[in-house]
Amino acid sequence: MPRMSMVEAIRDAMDVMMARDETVVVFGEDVGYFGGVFRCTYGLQQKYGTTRCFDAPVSESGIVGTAVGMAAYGLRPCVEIQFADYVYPAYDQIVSEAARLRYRSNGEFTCPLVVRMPTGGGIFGGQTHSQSPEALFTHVSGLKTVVPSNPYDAKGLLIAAIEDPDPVIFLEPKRLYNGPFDGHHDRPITPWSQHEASDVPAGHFALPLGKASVVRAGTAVTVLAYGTMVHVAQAAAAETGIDAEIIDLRTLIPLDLDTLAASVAKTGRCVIVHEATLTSGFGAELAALVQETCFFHLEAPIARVAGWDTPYPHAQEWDYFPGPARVGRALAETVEA
Amino acid sequence: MPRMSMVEAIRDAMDVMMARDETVVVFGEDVGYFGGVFRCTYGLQQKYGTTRCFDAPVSESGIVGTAVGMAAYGLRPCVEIQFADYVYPAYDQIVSEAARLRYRSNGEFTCPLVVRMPTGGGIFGGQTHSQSPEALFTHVSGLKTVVPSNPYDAKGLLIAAIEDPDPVIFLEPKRLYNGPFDGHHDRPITPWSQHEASDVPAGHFALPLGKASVVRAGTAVTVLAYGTMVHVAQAAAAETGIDAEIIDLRTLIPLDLDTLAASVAKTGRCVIVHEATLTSGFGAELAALVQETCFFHLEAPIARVAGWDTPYPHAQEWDYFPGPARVGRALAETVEA
Amino acid sequence: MADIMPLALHVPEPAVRPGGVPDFSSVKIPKAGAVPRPEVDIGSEAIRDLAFSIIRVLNRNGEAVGPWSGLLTDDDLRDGLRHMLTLRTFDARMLLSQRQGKTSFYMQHLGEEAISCAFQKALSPGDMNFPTYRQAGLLIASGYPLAAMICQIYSNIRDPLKGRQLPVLYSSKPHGFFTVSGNLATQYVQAVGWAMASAIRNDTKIAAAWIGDGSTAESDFHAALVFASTYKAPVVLNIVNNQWAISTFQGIARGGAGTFAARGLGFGIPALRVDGNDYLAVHAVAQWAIERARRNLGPTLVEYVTYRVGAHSTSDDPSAYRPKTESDAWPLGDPIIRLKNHLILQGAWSEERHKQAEAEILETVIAAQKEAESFGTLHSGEKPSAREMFEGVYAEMPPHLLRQRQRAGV
Amino acid sequence: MADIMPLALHVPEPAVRPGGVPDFSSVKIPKAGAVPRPEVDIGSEAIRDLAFSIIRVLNRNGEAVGPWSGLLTDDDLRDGLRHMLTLRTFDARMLLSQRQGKTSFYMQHLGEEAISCAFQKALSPGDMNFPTYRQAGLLIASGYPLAAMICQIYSNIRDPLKGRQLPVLYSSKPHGFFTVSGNLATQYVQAVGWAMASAIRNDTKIAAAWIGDGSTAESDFHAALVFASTYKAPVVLNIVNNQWAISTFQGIARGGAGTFAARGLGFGIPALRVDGNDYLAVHAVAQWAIERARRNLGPTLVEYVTYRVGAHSTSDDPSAYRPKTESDAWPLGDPIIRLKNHLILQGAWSEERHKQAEAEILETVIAAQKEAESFGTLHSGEKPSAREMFEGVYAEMPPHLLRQRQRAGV
Ligand SMILES: Cc1ncc(C[n+]2csc(CCOP(=O)(O)OP(=O)(O)O)c2C)c(N)n1
Ligand SMILES: Cc1ncc(C[n+]2csc(CCOP(=O)(O)OP(=O)(O)O)c2C)c(N)n1
Ligand SMILES: [Mg+2]
Ligand SMILES: [Mg+2]
Repeated sequence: MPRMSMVEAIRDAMDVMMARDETVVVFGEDVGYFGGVFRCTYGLQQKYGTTRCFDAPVSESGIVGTAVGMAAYGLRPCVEIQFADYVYPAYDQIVSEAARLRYRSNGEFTCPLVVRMPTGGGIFGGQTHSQSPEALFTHVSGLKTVVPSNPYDAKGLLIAAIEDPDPVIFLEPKRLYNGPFDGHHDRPITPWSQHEASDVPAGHFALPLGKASVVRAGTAVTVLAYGTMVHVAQAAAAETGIDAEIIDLRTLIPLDLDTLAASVAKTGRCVIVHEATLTSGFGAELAALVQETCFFHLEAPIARVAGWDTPYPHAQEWDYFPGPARVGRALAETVEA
Repeated sequence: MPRMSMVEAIRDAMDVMMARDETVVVFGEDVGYFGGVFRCTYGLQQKYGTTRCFDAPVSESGIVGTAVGMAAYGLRPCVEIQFADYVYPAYDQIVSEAARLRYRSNGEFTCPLVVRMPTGGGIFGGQTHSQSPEALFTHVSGLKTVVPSNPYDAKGLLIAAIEDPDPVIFLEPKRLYNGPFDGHHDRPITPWSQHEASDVPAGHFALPLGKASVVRAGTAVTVLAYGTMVHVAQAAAAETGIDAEIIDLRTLIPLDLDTLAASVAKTGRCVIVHEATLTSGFGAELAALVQETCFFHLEAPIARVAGWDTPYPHAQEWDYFPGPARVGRALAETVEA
Repeated sequence: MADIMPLALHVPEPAVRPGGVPDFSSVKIPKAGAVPRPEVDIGSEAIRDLAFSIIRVLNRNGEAVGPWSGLLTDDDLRDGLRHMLTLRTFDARMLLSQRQGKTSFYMQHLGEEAISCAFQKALSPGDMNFPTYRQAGLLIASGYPLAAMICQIYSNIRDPLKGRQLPVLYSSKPHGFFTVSGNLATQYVQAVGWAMASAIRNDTKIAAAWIGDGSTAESDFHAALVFASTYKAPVVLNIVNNQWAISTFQGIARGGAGTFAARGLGFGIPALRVDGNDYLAVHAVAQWAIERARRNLGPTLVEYVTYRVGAHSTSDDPSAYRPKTESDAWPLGDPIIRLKNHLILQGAWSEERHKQAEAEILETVIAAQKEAESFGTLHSGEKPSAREMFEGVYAEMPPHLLRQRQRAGV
Repeated sequence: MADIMPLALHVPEPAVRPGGVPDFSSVKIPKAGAVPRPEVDIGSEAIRDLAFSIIRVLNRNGEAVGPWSGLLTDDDLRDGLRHMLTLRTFDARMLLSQRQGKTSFYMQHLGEEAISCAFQKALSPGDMNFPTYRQAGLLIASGYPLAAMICQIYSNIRDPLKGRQLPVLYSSKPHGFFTVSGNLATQYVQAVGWAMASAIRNDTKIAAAWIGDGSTAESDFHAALVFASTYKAPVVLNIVNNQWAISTFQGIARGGAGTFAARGLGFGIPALRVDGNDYLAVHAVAQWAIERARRNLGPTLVEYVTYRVGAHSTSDDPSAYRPKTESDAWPLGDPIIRLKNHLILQGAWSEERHKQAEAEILETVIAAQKEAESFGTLHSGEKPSAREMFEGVYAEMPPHLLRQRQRAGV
């Protein structure tokens, strides 16, 4: 199997789908000639022409708004929002339109749309290049929300997202684009090629939306994580020596509650980790569900480790980021509680 | 004290503040000459002139965007979004701008802005006149979110919101505008005048943001509710005969966690009720906080009763609405668990 | 700086308010036939004036005159008249239904019937409208069953939208009628996207976007114009200027521009204004714009000058914000009477036939209503089930919704 | 329909790409002095042409000519030259600093220095700019300390913004410089609101909004024009057309309109285009627009025609999407050289004085940099504390943030 970085896996997913399905179109700010500021669409315009892959005006509402119309026509647009921090101008089109076309038209019009966007911090991007807005989508009925943590998943999930008949929000942890990242920002960067998840099948392959993956089996505590935090949680487990069972959610909606519940029923303890601000983050929903489903198995309060309830600061990036030390402390406290 | 409906109390709050403080301005769609589609601003233009209270173009982003600029200048704009369902075009201005001016300018520029909007269903308004988007604001650092449940609170909290130095999202349950509503849509409507909370002090009076109120003391289970659901919960308690302690949150952010925790520590059980869709609703945050804070007191899983994860339907309004029967069932299950 | 005068905020006000005498003297109305009809491949700059004038075909005497006339046969026009009469009758019955509690809400077209009816006549099968709530004429003129419309309005068991959507927010893909949103302006840009898709696929279908005067202030209006202008999308961008947005007069949305059509010129999009109460003019301009789109010449902006004679919706009472007699003073007349007079003048119609047509149409509408009512109204008869409420959120129901449906016991 | 040709999507492309020969022959440049200077109370329709021309003062020989000339003294101009030189030197040093790892990110102004420097000169104390990330000249020309700017860029312990904000997103209320947002276009409409507030309070202060060519596509641009047009807000709406939005050429945002200034005409807002590389022209047009605002005559739209000579930011490499020599071919020249030549021609400057000024400025910038560095850089020295991170989210810290700060142990 070819070795791929996350950027390459994402690009390959679009490439495969554009080759297979003429209705797949890709556009967004700087995604055409240049190939995207993170180079995720590099080469696609050259290969498929300017009417399949093109530069859009700097208008997120226009990008998603036209994409909704295209999807209703019968295309499968896969659009890029340059940073998740800039999705808000398109929020109305996503919430009021993309998510509801099928429902309100009783299936006459549908919206097979993918909105890709780089998410998360860790690149000194300050408050407008670091946000993790997933909870703003998980609250909206009609949307699916996906957050891959490695190249293998990224390709399989993006292909599934493009093939999905409904709108999918596809959040790409930008700090993972070119290598896994466990939160140790002071250590040298490792490229994906040294990670087993960079073994990505060539050609078409899809992973089902709604299936979590157990990335580390364990008995002491269940860790629920997604995106960058999957790697941070692994580091925290290794460093604390706590036998954590780490679950990579992969898709938040639909959620693989069965896998989560089975694990917590086994361990009796649960730590939830995400980079988004704590309050009303997706961790709140996870905590609510876990206590509801596993109440009589729980031996300790469910802990949440998350970004603080402040904008993402520039200088204090690593004070903000929920790194292995903070996760490790929560693991220890939860195991000891 | 004068008797006021919720509409009158809200209008009076603006009237009092406009009279006291020349920097208070009020605008929005149809709020000027006509006085708002729910008549909350009726008479203010006549009293304070067209430069203090005026009609805005149908542009929610423009209304909030200009209001942010006005607030930065030194005014205290109190703007109306005609329905909470239409706030999404303004979401970027609220999240990226209003909520962050103070932080990113280190206090050089601030945003004392109130965004009022009618929220919730129960008026056969279908999917675009019924939504409860509070969780989309509680996730955003820098915002305060208020949901009054009666005229007394509405006036006191709106005055506090206008006087607050930071942006406040003020959600007005439209089904409560002209009378309390306990979910029994098949019974005759009662006006506010028969309810003690319509005794509203004349003139200036403010209630602190961040203080919940115990609207019914009880020992069997704690119910956390806000807005319309406070009345529904009271009906459910009365009808089931369950001795519930019902807490009206009044403000979601800042949250009065102490009052909540003290109650749950006492009752050992908790039911959370809101009208917004369940998943990632504010109930998730409440459940997460309560289990974290009161874990060793809890005798049963925390239950959530909420709108289903669908758009708000028209014909099936009362199947969707979490009425007293559904709340009562959750109370019974939680008490028996 | 000492000699600087203090600033003052300018807040536009309509010429008259309740109690005043209606005054439309500021609305400049050119003679019918006076505005030239350019070739469809002309540039926007060359026809700037058309954004500041009003294209009219029917003159005061009921004659069809000038370069925009002569496109429709008498049969076509009788069709058009029937469509408009049907829409007006339908509106009247549905308003009554709402007052009788058979539904929660209704929105009428009174005075604006020509616009959607005549526009639809110029479209081809496969084309797609992205309408607002005030373009039911598109459905009626394309033969959509009245009974189905009423079932939607009643949210009854035969409602094609399963009771999920607010009354009048219809959807019919086969009739080229996109599912109407309750959110203003969102669909304007979707129409542009749909048209771009048609161009991407080398199709021949075109799209038509619809918006009200008030809603042009929404930001999605801008996105639509930007994308339409940049990619030369095959779309007709319609603005129905009926002078009011609920209680807010058009001057609040329009600001300092003379007209709404002028907005298009800032994007190099050819922009025309047309008498919205003149069936022939609306059709002629629609045809011109549609031909431009079809020939891949790009978007056209069309402003229909009309007047909302009725209330905004059944929740509204216009006497609170405008003189009751303002609609009588509206200088462009009534679209039905004008077309009727024209046909009579042509010898293609008569008062008698008109009365007969009115009676027939009323019968048809009543029959449709009866049919619909046999399937129930909002508060009576069988309703779309609570089970339906959980369907269609996704193509396939995800586990969490299944659990909720189970919990609901349906 | 059989004879209907299939549609095709039009996707605008720049004239040349890497490997091609730069070609600006399509940019029509009128002679300096050729465009008339109307009275400030003129209507937008009467000066339509100004939205399609380019106002220029400095001609090829370095002479200041025509009706827009003659507003500034030699002292003023030498000030202006110094501001532009300072900005250019500052940029060069900060680019270097970024490469040396002293900060994470930087954005330069190369080629665009005249715009912000000359505009600021026309403002009065108390007026408020709502800038983008490429208007540091507003700060420099208003005397903001360079060391404070560098402390912000370094996010060090003396950063006035406490390390919270991305480099170059400065804020200074006393210098009339609104806290810059990382989100494009959001502040354009805030400027209109600020100006409306000034008018509501019968103040005399005006606002200036700033946006790039690419960002005019954002929806907030529309909201700004709608509100400015409706309420005649005392605001100058500036568009800096530097031909590029990261890798995207201006044709994608502009679409079928000839110019960005044309957008204003759709709103009845007077719109002017000006040579953005001509300090005198920029200042003259700014003064005209500011006077309009100050005299309560309403908004003015100004398009500055310029070229982004450098990369978009330190994260960008323009050679991937445009010819490396494109900036050399840009027909409007370099703003610093043009003003320098003019001053020399006037006898108010010399090559020698210029060299000396350059040296002095370099020294000043280096001194400021040294001062800033004594308080640390992004990765060295003391940093704004984690405690600071929790401050200022609200005026008063609510309980949940207090708990979090406690948890963080800071
Ligand atoms: C985004 C949004 N904001 C506000 C509303 C409430 N609203 C419904 S209709 C209307 C006025 C629209 O006026 P106009 O565009 O002129 O259309 P008309 O009703 O005259 O046909 C308003 C403000 C809405 N439906 N959606
Ligand atoms: C809402 C939003 N979308 C996208 C971006 C990313 N972005 C930053 S600068 C830029 C290009 C802006 O170009 P232009 O407006 O021409 O300004 P210039 O950089 O040329 O000065 C883009 C797309 C952003 N910052 N905000
Ligand atoms: Mg209207
Ligand atoms: Mg640019």
